[in-house]
Amino acid sequence: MEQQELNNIVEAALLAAQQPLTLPMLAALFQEADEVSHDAIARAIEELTEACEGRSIELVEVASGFRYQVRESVHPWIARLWAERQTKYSRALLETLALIAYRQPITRGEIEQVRGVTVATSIMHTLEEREWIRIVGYRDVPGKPALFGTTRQFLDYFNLKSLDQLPTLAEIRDIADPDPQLALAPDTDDAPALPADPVHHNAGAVPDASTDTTRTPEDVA
Amino acid sequence: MEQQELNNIVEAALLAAQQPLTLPMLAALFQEADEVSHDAIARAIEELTEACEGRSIELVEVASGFRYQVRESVHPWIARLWAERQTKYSRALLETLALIAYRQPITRGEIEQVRGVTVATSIMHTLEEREWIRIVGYRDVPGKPALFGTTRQFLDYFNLKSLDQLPTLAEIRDIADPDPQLALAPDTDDAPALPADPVHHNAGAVPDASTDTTRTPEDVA
Amino acid sequence: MSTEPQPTEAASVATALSHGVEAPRQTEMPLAVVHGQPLLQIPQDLYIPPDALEVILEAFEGPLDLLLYLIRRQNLDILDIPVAEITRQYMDYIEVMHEMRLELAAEYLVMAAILAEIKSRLLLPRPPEEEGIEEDPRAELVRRLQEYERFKKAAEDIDALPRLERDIDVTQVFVPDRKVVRLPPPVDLREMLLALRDVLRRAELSGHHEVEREPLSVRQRMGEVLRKLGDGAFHRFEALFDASEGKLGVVVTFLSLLELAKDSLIEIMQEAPLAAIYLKARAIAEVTD
Repeated sequence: MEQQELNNIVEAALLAAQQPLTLPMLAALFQEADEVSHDAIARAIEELTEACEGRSIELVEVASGFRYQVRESVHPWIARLWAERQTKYSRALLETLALIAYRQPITRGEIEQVRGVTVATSIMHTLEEREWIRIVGYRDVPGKPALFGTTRQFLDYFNLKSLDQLPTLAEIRDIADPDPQLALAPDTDDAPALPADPVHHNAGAVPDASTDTTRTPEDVA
Repeated sequence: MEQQELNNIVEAALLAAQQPLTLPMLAALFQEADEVSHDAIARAIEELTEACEGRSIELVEVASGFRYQVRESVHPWIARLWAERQTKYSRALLETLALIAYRQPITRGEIEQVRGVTVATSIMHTLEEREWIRIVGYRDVPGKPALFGTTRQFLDYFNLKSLDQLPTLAEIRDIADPDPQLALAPDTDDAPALPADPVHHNAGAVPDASTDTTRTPEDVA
Repeated sequence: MSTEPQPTEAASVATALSHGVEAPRQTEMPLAVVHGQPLLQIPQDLYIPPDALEVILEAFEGPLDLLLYLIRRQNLDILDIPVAEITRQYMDYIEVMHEMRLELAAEYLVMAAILAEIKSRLLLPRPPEEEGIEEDPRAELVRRLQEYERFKKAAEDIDALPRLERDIDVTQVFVPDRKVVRLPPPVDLREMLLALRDVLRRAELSGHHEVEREPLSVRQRMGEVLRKLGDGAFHRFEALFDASEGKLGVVVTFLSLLELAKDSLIEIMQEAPLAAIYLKARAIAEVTD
């Protein structure tokens, strides 16, 4: 057997095996007629290892044999294959976000004044981490509290060109409850087709694909 | 992100994922800052497909997305990794599967009518366990029998992208009849035999399909 | 189901058959067609060694399959089946199956009855005026046979498709340190608006702090201006405007400056009449971190 053909088969075997393969295990794939020496297999491993240079997978030897694995450097991307969706945001967070959107620039104290309750630091952190709000300035009062405003990412997420596209406060007062008993129903499915994403709370990035035909990249945005 | 780096990540993701990945699923691996367009991902798939030329693995598209797989030609070697594997299925199972694939949505009773024998419950169980078939609705007749259809896993397993790729169903010839007016079957199939054969021959026994509570065709695709 | 064999029993019967041991006559079989014929003869056109018979019979997927086998084996045209002959052969098989005590599915007997009925209809003379109108009695059977045959073929085709495990293997490379990424939850804009509505209602109830309607683009611009002034330095009034935004953009910026001034967020300075106007944020971050 040609070295190139051998390399191909060894590569395929290592990629298909669910576990590391030793040289004897690899040798066992071939029959006498294949005329494959142990040296040739060792050479295949060597050449395949080299062929991984500049790629995101590598051929490594671990205790139980050789295996292909994903390089550490691309984990941030690959890990998203198994990403999990967090559960929904709290009502407090949504209220805070809405007040910042409509009353910016606004301080945390002012938000608390309208809401009538304190705003947890974690809420502000979450909104900042998601890059939906940012500090736009400081108010010239004792303590110099930060003034918050929304960001371009906020507009992008909700598919808005500018804040003007949000309904006016007067219109908001008229939003009908789907069910008056449940002012903030967990799932307002009958909502007008607003930009927000259609979907999957708690879903992994790659959940049961068989039943899921609606997955779009926005889901993970 | 450079095309080469993108190719690398897509390659690693496809190799690491336990199931085929769609373009949107691949896109979901990247964040906005990565600046990866859908076109670039499609191009990565293209280039990676080409890079498989002359190798023992190939990048193919099946019903639920793209996957790397070992070429059929080297399977004999790779198969030695697994001493024993159940890869044979009985004729009864295959015939039942064929009827569901080509005639979906179909009830068990309708399958039995064509095959002329009862369908063992164990066969239906096996097909459901393998997730090749599933209940897609119920026929609106007494007893509300379940209607079965095939799944994406069925297509994936048989290396198919869609039901269209199933081998063509043989045509039925007409019995020579002295009076063409009273030809044997008024609904004889001289239409090109499409996979999801829409014509019900024993129209008497098969109730009007419009009463089915079936799912949409996409579900079955 | 039908032809599930009882291995040991069937095998012993098969052996008995091959040794030519006479089996008991079937008398309970209600089908006259077969009665009267020497029973134990293995059908003459069965060119199969007797011990293989069991395997063959087991291999039939039902009466349609058996009939198809009989037709195909003799290269007969399915559209023109010699019913009498096929019926005789079919009954022979049924007999053998019975002899071997293979569990005979009811479907096989039903088919025997159907065949017998077709045969009798073909034999009966038809009144001349009905000639040509009556459907060929074989038609329904032929249709079923053809229908079954196409799916039998389809099953073979599916079996021939390359498939996972048997012909194809999928790849699976190792991912060291597979940690789970937690993605932020999706937010529905409507949910946010409903949240705001509820705050507003509460705020109205408690009386203080009326939130009035205003153009949101001004609010947005206020933030943008503040950020520009975030360095704490004086900025020229004109520098805050972007002519490319047009008249409306200029108005929005101007309104935002007025709002900011009213809200004591910026200082506006002019040294002398008609001199340049400068603006500055009233407060900036205490320490840069």
